[in-house]
Amino acid sequence: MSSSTEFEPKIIAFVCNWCTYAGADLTGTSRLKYATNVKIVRFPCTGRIDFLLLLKSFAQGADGVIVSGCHPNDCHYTSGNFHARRRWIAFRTVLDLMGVDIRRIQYSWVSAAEGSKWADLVNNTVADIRALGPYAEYQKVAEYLEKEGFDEEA
Amino acid sequence: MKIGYYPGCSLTGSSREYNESVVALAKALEIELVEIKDWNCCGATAAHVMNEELSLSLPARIMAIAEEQGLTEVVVPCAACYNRLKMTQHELEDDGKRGRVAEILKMPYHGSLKIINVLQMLETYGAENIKARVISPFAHKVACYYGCLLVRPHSILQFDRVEDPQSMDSLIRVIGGNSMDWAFKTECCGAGFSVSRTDLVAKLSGNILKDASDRGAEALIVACPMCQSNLDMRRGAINKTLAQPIDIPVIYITQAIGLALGIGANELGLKRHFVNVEL
Amino acid sequence: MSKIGVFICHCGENISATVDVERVAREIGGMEGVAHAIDYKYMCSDPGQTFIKEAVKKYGLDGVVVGACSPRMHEPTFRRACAEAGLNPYLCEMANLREHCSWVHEKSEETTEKAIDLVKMLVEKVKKDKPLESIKVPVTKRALVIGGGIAGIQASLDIANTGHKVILIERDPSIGGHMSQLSETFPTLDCSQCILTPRMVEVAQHPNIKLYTYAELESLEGFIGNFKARIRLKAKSVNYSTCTGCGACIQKCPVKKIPSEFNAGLGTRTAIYVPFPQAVPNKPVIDRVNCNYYKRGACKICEKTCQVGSIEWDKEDEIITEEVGAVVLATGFDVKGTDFFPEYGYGKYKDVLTGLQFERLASASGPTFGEIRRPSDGTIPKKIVFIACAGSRDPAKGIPYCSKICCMYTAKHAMLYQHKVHGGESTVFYMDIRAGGKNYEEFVRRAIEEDTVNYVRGRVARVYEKDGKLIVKGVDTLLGGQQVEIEADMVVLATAGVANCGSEQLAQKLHVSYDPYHFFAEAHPKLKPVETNTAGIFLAGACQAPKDIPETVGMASGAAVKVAALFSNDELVREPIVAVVNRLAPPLYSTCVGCFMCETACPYNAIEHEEIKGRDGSLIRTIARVNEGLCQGCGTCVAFCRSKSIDIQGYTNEQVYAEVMSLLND
Amino acid sequence: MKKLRDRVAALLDEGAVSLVIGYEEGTKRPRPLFCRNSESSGKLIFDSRCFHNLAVYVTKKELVGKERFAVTAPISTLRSILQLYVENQLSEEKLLVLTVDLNGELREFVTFEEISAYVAQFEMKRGEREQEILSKIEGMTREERWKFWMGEMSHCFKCYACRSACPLCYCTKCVVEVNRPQWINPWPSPISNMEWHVNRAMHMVGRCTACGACGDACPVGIPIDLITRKMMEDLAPEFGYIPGQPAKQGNALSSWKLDDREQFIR
Repeated sequence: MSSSTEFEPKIIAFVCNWCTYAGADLTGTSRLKYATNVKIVRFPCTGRIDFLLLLKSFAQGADGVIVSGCHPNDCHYTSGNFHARRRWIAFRTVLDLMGVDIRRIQYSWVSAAEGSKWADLVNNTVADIRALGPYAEYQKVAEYLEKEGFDEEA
Repeated sequence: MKIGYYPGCSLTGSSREYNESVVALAKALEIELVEIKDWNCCGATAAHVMNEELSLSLPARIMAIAEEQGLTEVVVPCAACYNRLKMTQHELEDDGKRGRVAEILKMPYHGSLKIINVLQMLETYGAENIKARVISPFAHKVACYYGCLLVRPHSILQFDRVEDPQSMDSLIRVIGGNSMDWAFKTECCGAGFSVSRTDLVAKLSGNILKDASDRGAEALIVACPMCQSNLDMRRGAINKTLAQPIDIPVIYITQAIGLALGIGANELGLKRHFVNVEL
Repeated sequence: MSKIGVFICHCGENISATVDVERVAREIGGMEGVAHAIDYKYMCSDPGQTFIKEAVKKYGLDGVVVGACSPRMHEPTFRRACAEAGLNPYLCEMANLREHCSWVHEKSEETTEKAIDLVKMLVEKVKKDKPLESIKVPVTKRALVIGGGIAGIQASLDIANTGHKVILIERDPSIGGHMSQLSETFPTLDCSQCILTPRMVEVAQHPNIKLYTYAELESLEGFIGNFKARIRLKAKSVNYSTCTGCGACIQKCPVKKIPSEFNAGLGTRTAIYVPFPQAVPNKPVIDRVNCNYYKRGACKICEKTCQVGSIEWDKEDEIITEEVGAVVLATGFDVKGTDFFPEYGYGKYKDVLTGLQFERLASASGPTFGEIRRPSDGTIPKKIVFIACAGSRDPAKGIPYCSKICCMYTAKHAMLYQHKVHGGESTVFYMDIRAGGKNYEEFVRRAIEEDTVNYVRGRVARVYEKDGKLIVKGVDTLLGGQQVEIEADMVVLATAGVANCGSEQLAQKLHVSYDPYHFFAEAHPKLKPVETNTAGIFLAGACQAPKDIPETVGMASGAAVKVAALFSNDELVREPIVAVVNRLAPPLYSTCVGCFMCETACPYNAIEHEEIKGRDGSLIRTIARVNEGLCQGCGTCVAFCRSKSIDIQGYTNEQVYAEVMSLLND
Repeated sequence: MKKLRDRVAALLDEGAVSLVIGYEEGTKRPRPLFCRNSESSGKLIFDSRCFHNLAVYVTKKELVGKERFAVTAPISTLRSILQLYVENQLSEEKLLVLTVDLNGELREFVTFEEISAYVAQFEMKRGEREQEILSKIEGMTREERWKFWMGEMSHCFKCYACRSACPLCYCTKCVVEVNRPQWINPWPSPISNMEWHVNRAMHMVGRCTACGACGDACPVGIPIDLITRKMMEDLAPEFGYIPGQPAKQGNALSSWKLDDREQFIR
């Protein structure tokens, strides 16, 4: 799809099974095309998504993360998405304080009927992350063990 | 007991008697009215029909200078000014509008001022000592007419009941009067059409007066200069539309209470009415 | 070393068109832990499933990954196939190569690599999967129906007729609900009492139904199949076993001026009373608020009159406990009073009535024995005005919804009025006529054409009283907005149907969600109208939203069948996707430190306090325990727990961690 | 001070409490004192230098045993005790709280409400050290903040002194000790240090009372107490709690509001 020289971001999507996963299924059944950079991990609910997984994704080389679930009041478990939303408000504050690039984490509500919204979300996120480029500053620090030392002024 | 006082153009112009009765009554009730210095016109209905910024800036300036002069609470006897000030206070809770008005006024506007109408003032500060000071009970069967601006829009003014208000009725009962239950308490009197469509005012005010006099009212009690002028000054035009003319007088609540407290008719401005008052 | 079988499906060519399935199978075959990897045209077909079964037996597989369509489609199919081959079904996972890969990407190198990654992700997950057994929960085969209106009656009868026991509790002294207050019912005008009372008697005499009237739910604990309901039997002060229902006490009771709730405040009743003649049970109750004895300790005339000595002065409220497996909520609705409307006089005009009050006037057992008379002076109104949409469809009054039944009963009222008062003139002010049911539109047309009811399309701005007449100021929008003023003798408001008072407290007792108007919330507006989000609790009738009798009865039977299905097997089988708090050997017992923040997070109250006691009975620690019946498996507590002491089967921390790691470090 | 000592001596003699945790004069500055008999109560001191958080001992079963015990608590300890009550770690029968208020009066508290009312008078303000460093950090761009923290984090060698100093870190087994899966890598690489401190901050959302114990405890002087303090200040308006005054209803993270801010969600 894109020329091999251009930077291809690696993006992980953490989605909830009842809404966004089903929305992605609908994108499939309606044969809408979107970028191949995004791989989906299924969770019962956005409430189940642990913030440590996001940290681990960046540490393991992800350039961007999508977190998506049911719209407020749609949650199959009535309040999973509300808990998740509150967790992400806190998480973004802590990450921003530490200087992590929170633009690389894209949050969204995608219902089981919004197949096209899922395709747009993926394409826009891939375009945004491609513009931001690889998350080198995080990954370089992550490969600390392989390389000898960590130069202060990198 | 000190309260800020905003008379507005009517009370210093066409409805001087309302101003005189408010001042006289306040003195009798030991309530010191501190008139806001250098107050300006509230814009009334004219402004908010023509230009929103003007309709917000005029009342905002009144409240801003009142805050500056250290007042925390202002009584606004005229229903139209009371309505404009309360509505502006509500509108300026929106930061965007507040910013624009602050630029225009070039002075700080906090919006913390407490705006009350004459009935609220009498209820909160006067109720007990009115009862104590009644010399000659106001033993008349009267119809209390509230008009529109005193009670509407209810969601913002939060004053009394919107369709069947009782605050004036209870004040009349406190001074020994008999305020009757009737159906036109908040029906329109024709308001601003007084000049452009006097026929309309005659018809609408006529209905009000007819219902009141059919039920045996000896007088109409009001708390808004606009209603008073339509029901009183336009009485000639009204009587032309009716089978028999109606000659019951239209007086302010402050005048009625003033009479009960023994204040002289002249001091209350009772001589200024078109339909003369023999109560 | 795990032995995983991987089966890549072509799905005809839905997958193979853009994904090189052979290469996927080949590369995954080389993965560590994968013992067998093939691709086949139709994995979900019979031969496809047979491949899986044979491979499980032949290679002794301990995990299966099927790369095909969405797991939401065929996960149950492949899990059943593995179970038949002797492999625990929860060791079988699906990789979504169709909806999430082949259908949404062009044929390219990246698409195949993405497919490989997706399968690898699930292979890593299967390595961490554990065999799980579905949860068996015993079912108490007895149902609790709350509310004795037509909805509760119908549900109770249907459940009882499937041979299961039912406990029906009703807050008022008699069952019957609002339907018993109606005169005739639309669209057939048959008398409401005649079609309802036989059902009420059937309920009282049904061997499977235990009826408690004058009773309210005190609390409900437990979970689907295992509820424990505590019911408060309010003291009736009359011993129903000895009372014969002769009614002598009612005649003699000196307190006669209490406004009758049954007659919507029009008629009066005595302190010891039976709400209406056809009441079931047809025995009186003493209203302790108004009875002279309870107020001033005097009187006791009813005790003297009663030949069988059934009066029990000091009877206290009684709390009984019933074990039930399912609950049907049928608590019905209420109508707004006339005092809700400032523009129609705040309820101070006697001749401005609600629809329910008009029903009582029109009803033969009503205070005026069926004659339409003005409550103020008892004369027959010559001119009557009906105002539709009084409160309903009015966002300013906080009731934006349509109450659905008022158009129909207003037409019925107008028709009844024209039949009962010859030469009477009736006017209906309406916005839109909503007569969507069977024979409904024809019924309204008949009212307009045959019974000459004058329908005026417009709102009524004010009603006020003058010289004994009610002046109705309205408008006729079809005549160019011309003002209409009618001097009427009576005005009937078709007031809004609202939730019954106390519905919010009841919903909180049952942990059932409710909407902003305090109607109970159904699990899904289209596909689960009779269920709630709380498993085992069902809805019937107007407690869910205003509705007419046909819909209520249909919904009640629907709820009954849901209960019957629940009771059809002895045990309830549930997916084992539930949370579990870890257990360790003493002295630690668990890493859970008992902060119970998970308890506040759980929407299903599935977290319980478990007290760990030493041999000498002293309390060592209080830790969390998950009630697997209540837990619905959302996992919010798992991601929340700071010490990672709670995990969810099927999406354990290890499994999701493995998935994320496999996707990234290639 | 004298009133405090007499009261403690009396409490110990009557056997009302089996232990009183307080401060005694240390070599350079006050250090914790555990009086189990009235003689040792003579060494008790309580002045403005005693601000280190004693609440960290309150949850240690092996130290306080099963009997009732008391603690002399400055404001930092009182706040932590309130949070521990909210998290069901303390019971009002087991703990007696003593303190000396602003005008030198000896005060005793038992219930959560009493302590809460007393703590409400104290507003949580930044000291100059906090103000100076935080204002520097607040002025930085994101990249500078990243460099600043990565520089700081490179000093951390995972001694977990911060964890053992914090009264709210009372888990029997911490998430860093979980190795299936290994959430946070145990070796002290900058990224795993950063993961550890982000995780610590997330575990402190709505709980931290900014007593500064973790910052004091850090042997290499990383200003880690500022991470949780800044987080608490930023999130207070979001979640509607007052930093330093724990409320009875659940944790900020385990509850939610319908109108939580969400314009960052597409």
